[in-house]
Amino acid sequence: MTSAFLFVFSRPPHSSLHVLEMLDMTLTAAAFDQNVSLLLIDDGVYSLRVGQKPESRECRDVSAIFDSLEIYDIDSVYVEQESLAGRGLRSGDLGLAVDILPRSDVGALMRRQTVIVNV
Amino acid sequence: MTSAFLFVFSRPPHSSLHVLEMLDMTLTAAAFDQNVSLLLIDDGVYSLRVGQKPESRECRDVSAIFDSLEIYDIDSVYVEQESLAGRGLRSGDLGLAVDILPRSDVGALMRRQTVIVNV
Amino acid sequence: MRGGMVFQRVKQLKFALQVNSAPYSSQGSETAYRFAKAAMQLGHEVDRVFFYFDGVYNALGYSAPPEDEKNVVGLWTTLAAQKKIDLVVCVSAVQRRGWAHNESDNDSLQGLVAKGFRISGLGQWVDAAIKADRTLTFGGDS
Amino acid sequence: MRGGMVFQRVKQLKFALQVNSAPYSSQGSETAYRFAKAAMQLGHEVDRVFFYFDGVYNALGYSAPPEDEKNVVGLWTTLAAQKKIDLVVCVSAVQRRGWAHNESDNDSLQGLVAKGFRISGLGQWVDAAIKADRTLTFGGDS
Amino acid sequence: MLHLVNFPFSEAEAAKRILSRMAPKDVLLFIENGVCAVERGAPAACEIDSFAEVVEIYALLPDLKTRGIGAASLLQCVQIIDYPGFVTLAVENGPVQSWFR
Amino acid sequence: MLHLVNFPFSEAEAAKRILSRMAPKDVLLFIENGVCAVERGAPAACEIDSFAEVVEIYALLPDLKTRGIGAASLLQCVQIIDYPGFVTLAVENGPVQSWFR
Repeated sequence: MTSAFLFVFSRPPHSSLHVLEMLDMTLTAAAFDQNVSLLLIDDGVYSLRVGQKPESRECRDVSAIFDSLEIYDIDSVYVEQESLAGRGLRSGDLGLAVDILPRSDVGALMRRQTVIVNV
Repeated sequence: MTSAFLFVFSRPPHSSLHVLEMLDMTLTAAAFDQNVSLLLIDDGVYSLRVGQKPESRECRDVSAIFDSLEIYDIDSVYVEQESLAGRGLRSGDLGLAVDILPRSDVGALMRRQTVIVNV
Repeated sequence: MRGGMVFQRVKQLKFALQVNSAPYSSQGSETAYRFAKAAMQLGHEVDRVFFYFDGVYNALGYSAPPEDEKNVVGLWTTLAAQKKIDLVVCVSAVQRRGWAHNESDNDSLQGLVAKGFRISGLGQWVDAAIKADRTLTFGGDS
Repeated sequence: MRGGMVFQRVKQLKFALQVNSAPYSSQGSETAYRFAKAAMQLGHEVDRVFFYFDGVYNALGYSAPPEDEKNVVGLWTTLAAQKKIDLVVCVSAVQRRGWAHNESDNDSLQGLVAKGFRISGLGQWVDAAIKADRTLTFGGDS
Repeated sequence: MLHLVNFPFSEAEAAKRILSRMAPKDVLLFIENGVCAVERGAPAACEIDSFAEVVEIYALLPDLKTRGIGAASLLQCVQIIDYPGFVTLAVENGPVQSWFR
Repeated sequence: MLHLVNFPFSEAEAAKRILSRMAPKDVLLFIENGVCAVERGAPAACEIDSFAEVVEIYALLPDLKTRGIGAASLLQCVQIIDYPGFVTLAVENGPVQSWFR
């Protein structure tokens, strides 16, 4: 069976295991050959920012895991336009090719899913 | 030695042990004969609301503990005016006699303390 | 005729639940428990509850709080004894939080968790989510 | 003259710290650790760190996470071995979270906590806060 | 689909940000501390009221009771349900999305 | 006195609510995820900038580095300090108050 999984990243990285453990769920769902998408909103958009130096606080570099999403056949990484713009960031500041989505389309994206995870 | 302790209640009650454990700290400081004040701001103002029925979710009734503050010689219970008004509440909705304080006076109150606890 | 009732109960769904917050800093675990109980009473199935993120603290090394305090974990243990429900605690989340990394096999980690829970991997969550009609996530900060 | 240095170091303060969040859902424990280390390096005293609310999970039943993961609790254990610093875990917060309520004496509860920490009551926090020039609180959600 | 909100909005802007992500005919259920959001006079009461034309709005009864919030003090657009009602909303409105603070 | 903020403001209103509780000549230090708040373009950047006349504003260097935030992208009113600087701020500005989300 194939279901549509959407993983919603809404928290900033680095202060907790939230992002790392969300990525673990994401990759596990992908390993089960499910249709997997990611949506980054609010402070979750900081996860994809270039130039992060996690080694300066001895924690895991999550950007390497984001980079590996392609290999796992992840369908799409969506970033909410308003969340990005509202933080002074542009798609060029992100270390990954993403689909920019206006806030007004988020509802429709969610309706297409079977499973939505936020934390 | 006597220090001025201010306990800042900013979270809503009932979903966690935050309020109960803050009250434990408060009463312990009072038992050490310190100058103890409480300040309720933001969702913390809900803690004093009359008519709460914690027994409906089998958790401890914190309002009984608030009621006992007098016995422990707690100096003052301050409630921020804007936090109360912004939630449609008036001092009559609270189960305790409190000092209503405008937001612009919070800074001065804090400056008079030695120890400030928020969680 | 009794057979007629089957048609009235057509919408019997399978639920998968996830609990992501520690037992006493959020109401999430308790809400999930009450949802599970209500769903089963209405004739739905709740196959599995997966404990992840700080939700693993719901099962770790637990005995029981003093008698006048509420006991969220005890609710789960009791439910697991009464109903067919699979309470799974994520092994990698447990290990990341520093619990017994030397004992790499799940059998020995099993000794760390409260009665009614079992230790297993994220695959168990994906499996439950795929088979379920609805997956719900509980937790968050208060 | 060496005596002169005393006057330049007049502002040597006593700190009390409090950690109120679980080790892997907030950066609070790590920030407190780094603050304590920096304060001691500057010649200040950090007498006591009090672990309260979900901060008690920093010390409970801990072994160590896998080697490629960060180990916040290990930092505290190491610090306690190197410096004179009192790491106190609140007994009532521990018991409310369901840990070993049958063992009411602190000595037996002591077996539950990681190396370098000790179990005691809220009085230890008030005592430290009274004696300290500055009390800082770390935690919160991320 | 069903949206769950478990925290009270502290600002109107926070409510707008989350409510704007819901689609017409979605269902919104306030649970846990979230039930404080649907009182008259709450920080984002007006925003919630104005979204009631787009989404159906519910609040969970046991959580209202615990917090001393009577039906009379709720926004008119809010319907009160119990846990069986919560389950039924989830049955009839998939998928389910939780929003946290 | 010294105020610590460990989360980024998601809305201008949230910043106003907390900043209004500070007194003139107080000191404000952003730590942990809070350092995201003092970037140009952050949700409450304007509010923070306007409060810089009232309070001194700092951000903690290691937390900036971890998050990939360079000095060039910070608000002009923000001074960068390291952990010894954090300790010194606490020494020179008692009491210390932490603000959480």
